[in-house]
Amino acid sequence: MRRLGDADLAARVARDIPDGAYVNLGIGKPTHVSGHVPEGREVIYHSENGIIGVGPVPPEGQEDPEMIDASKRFITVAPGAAFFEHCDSFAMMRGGHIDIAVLGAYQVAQNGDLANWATDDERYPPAVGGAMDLVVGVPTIFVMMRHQNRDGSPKLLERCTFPLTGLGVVNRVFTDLAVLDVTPDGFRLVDLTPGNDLADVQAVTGATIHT
Amino acid sequence: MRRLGDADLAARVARDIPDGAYVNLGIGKPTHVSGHVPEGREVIYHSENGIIGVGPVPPEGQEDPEMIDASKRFITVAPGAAFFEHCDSFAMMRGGHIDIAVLGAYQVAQNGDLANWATDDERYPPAVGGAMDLVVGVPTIFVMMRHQNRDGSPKLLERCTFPLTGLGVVNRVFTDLAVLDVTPDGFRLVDLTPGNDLADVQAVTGATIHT
Amino acid sequence: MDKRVKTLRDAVAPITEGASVMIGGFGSSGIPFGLIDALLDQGTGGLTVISNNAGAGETGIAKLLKAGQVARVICSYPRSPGSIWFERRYEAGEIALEVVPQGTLAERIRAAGAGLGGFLTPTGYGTLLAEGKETRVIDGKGYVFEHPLRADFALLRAARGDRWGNLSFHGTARNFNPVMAMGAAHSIAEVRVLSDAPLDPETVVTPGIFVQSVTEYGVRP
Amino acid sequence: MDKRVKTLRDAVAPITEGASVMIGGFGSSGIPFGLIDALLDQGTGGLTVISNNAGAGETGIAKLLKAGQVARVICSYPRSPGSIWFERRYEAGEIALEVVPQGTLAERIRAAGAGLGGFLTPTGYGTLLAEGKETRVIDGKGYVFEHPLRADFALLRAARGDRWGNLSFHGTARNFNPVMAMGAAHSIAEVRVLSDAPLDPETVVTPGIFVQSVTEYGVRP
Repeated sequence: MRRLGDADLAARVARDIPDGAYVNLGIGKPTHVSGHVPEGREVIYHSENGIIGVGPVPPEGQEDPEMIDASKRFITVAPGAAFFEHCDSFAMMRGGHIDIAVLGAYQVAQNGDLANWATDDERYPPAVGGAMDLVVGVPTIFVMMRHQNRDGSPKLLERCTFPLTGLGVVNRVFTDLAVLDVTPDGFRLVDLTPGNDLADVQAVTGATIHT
Repeated sequence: MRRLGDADLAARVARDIPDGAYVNLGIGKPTHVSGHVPEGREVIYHSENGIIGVGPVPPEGQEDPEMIDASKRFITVAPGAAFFEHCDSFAMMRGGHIDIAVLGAYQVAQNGDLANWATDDERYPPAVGGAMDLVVGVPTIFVMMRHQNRDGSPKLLERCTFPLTGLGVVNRVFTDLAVLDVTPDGFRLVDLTPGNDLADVQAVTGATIHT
Repeated sequence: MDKRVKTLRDAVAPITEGASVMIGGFGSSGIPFGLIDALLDQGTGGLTVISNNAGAGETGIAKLLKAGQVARVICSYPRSPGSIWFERRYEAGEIALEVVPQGTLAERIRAAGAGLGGFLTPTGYGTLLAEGKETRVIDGKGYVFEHPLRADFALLRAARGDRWGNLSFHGTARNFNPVMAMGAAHSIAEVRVLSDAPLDPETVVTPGIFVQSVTEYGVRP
Repeated sequence: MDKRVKTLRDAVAPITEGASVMIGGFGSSGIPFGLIDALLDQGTGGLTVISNNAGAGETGIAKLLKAGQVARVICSYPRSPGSIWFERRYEAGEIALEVVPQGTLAERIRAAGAGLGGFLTPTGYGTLLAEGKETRVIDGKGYVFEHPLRADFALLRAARGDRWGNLSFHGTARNFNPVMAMGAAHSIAEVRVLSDAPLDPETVVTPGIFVQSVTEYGVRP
C-alpha cells in the first residue's frame, strides 16, 4: 500500500483548511500543517499557551524564550496576532470560537469517540493537557495519525479501548492510507491515498468503511 | 440632636479607612469619602466600571467622556492605576480582593441585612446595579446614610421591610447621629456624634443599641 | 482576512427582526452610538437588548426604546436619571424586563462566550432576584445557579481596531465591550480609529477572533 | 503603598510547611525560576504544587520534586520529555497526583479568584477524569461540575512590575500567571524589570490588587 510520509500527510490536511479559518494545531505532527497551507489562504493559528496569530519559526539565533507554542517550539508572530492569558485562551477553544482543531490520536471510533491522552499502560502517569477542552468546544475536529499501530493493529475501531478524550467529537480522520469522515453511519471514505485499494485499507481498519 | 452634614459624615467614614486599603465607594454620598481621607494614607479606589486607582475630579474643561466612575462623574487616574473590563472588575469585588465597600442604604437590620436597591413602591422599575455583588464579596461593608427617613421613621431596624440586597452583610453603619457596629448581639454603639445622647438616638432607632 | 466594513449601515445589516443584541457601554462611556443610530435607521424591531443600562434622555438605547424597536430588556440598572423612554415603555407594559445583578450579567455573558454550562454565584442569594432559581449552600455560604446568556449580535465601541478585528480601548470605556464580544455569535465593533497596521499584540484587549466586523466611526460622544 | 520586597528570599519567607502554591508558567515561558530557587533554599516541605507542568530536567518545579519538598501535584500535563523527577516521585508513590484538563485548571483557579462556587464545563464529560463528579445534561450536551481551586500562595513571573504590584508580560509568558494571581491568597511576583514609575494603566495585565509582593529578578531563563 502507498503510505503518505509526514510532510505529504500534513499537506493533505492543509488542503482542507479554508481561507480565513482560525485553527489550533495539536502537539507533534499537527504542528507541521501550517507549513503546507496553499498559497493565497490566510489561516490564523491559535496556540493554547496564549497567542492567536502564530507565525513561522524564527531564524536560528533569534529565538525568544518567551515566544513558544504549545509544542514548546520557538515561534514568531504573524500580522494581526494577539497575546492573552490562559482563561481567555481556553474560552476561545471551549466557547466554539476556533473553527478547526487538528489533533493526533491513539484511537478513533466510528461514532467519533477520540482516545489521545492515555493508553492502558499504567506505568505512565496520565497527562491530559488541553485536548479535552479542544474537542468539546471546537466545531470541526480533524485527526491526523497513522492508520495502524507499529504492530499493524488498527487505530480506527468500532469502539475505543483506551480512555476517551471526548465522546463523538471527531469529524474527519486523515491517515497515511486514507481520509475518512465520521458520519451517523460510521466511517465514510473521502479519499484514498493515490494508488491504494479500498479493500486493502478496509483490511487494516477495525470498523466498516462506508462509501 | 446634633446631625452631621454630608461632608462631616464623609470625613467620619474616611477616618476608619486605613492606609493601603482597596476601597469601593458606592453611588451618591459615598463618592465624597475619598475627599476626606486623612493626609498620609494612600487609599486605592475601585470603580465597578473598570478602574482601580480612581484619581480626583479633573479641572473643568479637561474632562474625558471615557474617564468616569460608577456615579458617572468625570475622574482622573491616581498613580498605580489600571483599567480592566467588567468580569475582572467584578472578580475583584466578588472574589474578596477589595477590602472595604462604602454603600448607601434604605434600611439596615440588626442582623446585618441590607436593603438598598428597591423600595416597596411598585411604580419604580427595579434597578440593582453592582450592589449585590459588592456585599457578598467585600469582607468589610460600611453603610453611610441618614439615621432616619424624611418622615422621621427609623432606617435601622430589627428586620428590613424592603427587598434585601444581601443577608447579614453589613459590618458598620455611619449615620448623621451615630456610628454602630453590627455584632452577633445586634447593633453596638461605636460612637455618638458629639453632643448627642444615647437615649435620644435610641428613640429614633428601630432596634436596640447595645453598648 | 479583512473584517473591515465600509459603513455603519452595512455593519448592522445582518441584524434581523427579533434578534438578541448585546450593547456595550456603561454610563456614557464605551457606547456604540454610531451602530445604535444605524440600527435605528434600519428600523429592525422586536429586539431583545442586553446592556448594563437602558439609555437616558434621547440618546443611545433610549432611541431604540422610543422608536418601539425593543421588546425585551435584560440589564442591571435600567432606571437612571433621565431614563424616561425606558420608564415610559415599562410602565405601559410594552417591554419585558429582566433585572440581573451587574456582576452576574457580565459573568453570564462570559459563561456563554467561554462555553460553560452555568455557574454558582453568591450574588443575590436570599434576595428577590434569586426567587425560583436553583440554590446551593457550600461551606455555609449560599450560592445561586446562573445560566449562560448568549446573543445573536453584539454592538461594541472601541478606541482602535485593525482588519483582523483586534480591539483596544481607552480609559473606562472597556466595561462590557470585551465580554460581549465573546458572548455574541456575531460581534460588530465601531472604532474611533481603524488602523492600517495591525495593533501591537501586547496591547490588544479583545482579540479579533471574537469580532466579526469592524467599522470606523471617529465621532466621540 | 509599596509592595516591593528586596530579595527573592524575603519574598518566599511567608510560605510555610504544607502550603498550597500555584506556580505560573507553561513549558519554559513565564516560570518564576528565581522564586522557585528561593523556595528550594528555604527548604519548605509538604507543599501542594498547582501548575500546568511538573518540571523537566533539573529546573523549576523538578528541583522541588527532587528535593522532596512536594507532597501533592495538581496539574494538566505532568509528564513531558525529561520530567524525570516527577516520574520518579510518582512511581515511588511519594507524591499524590490530580490531573485536571488544562482549561478546567485555569477556570477552577479563576472561579476561586472571582468568588464563584463552581461551574459546569463540557470538558471531560464521559471520560475517566469526570468519574465520581456531578454531571448534568443541558440541551443534549453533557457537563461536569467543577469546584473552585484556591491556594495559599502563587509564584508568578512577569516582564515588568511597579510598587503597586501591577504586572505586564511579554509574548507567550502570560499563560497561567494572571489567573493564579487572582486565585491565591498571597501572590508573589518576580519581574524582569521593577519600574520606578507606575506602569501605563492601559497596558497593565494583572492589576496590583491581585499581587501582594513584587521583587526584581532580571535573569532570563
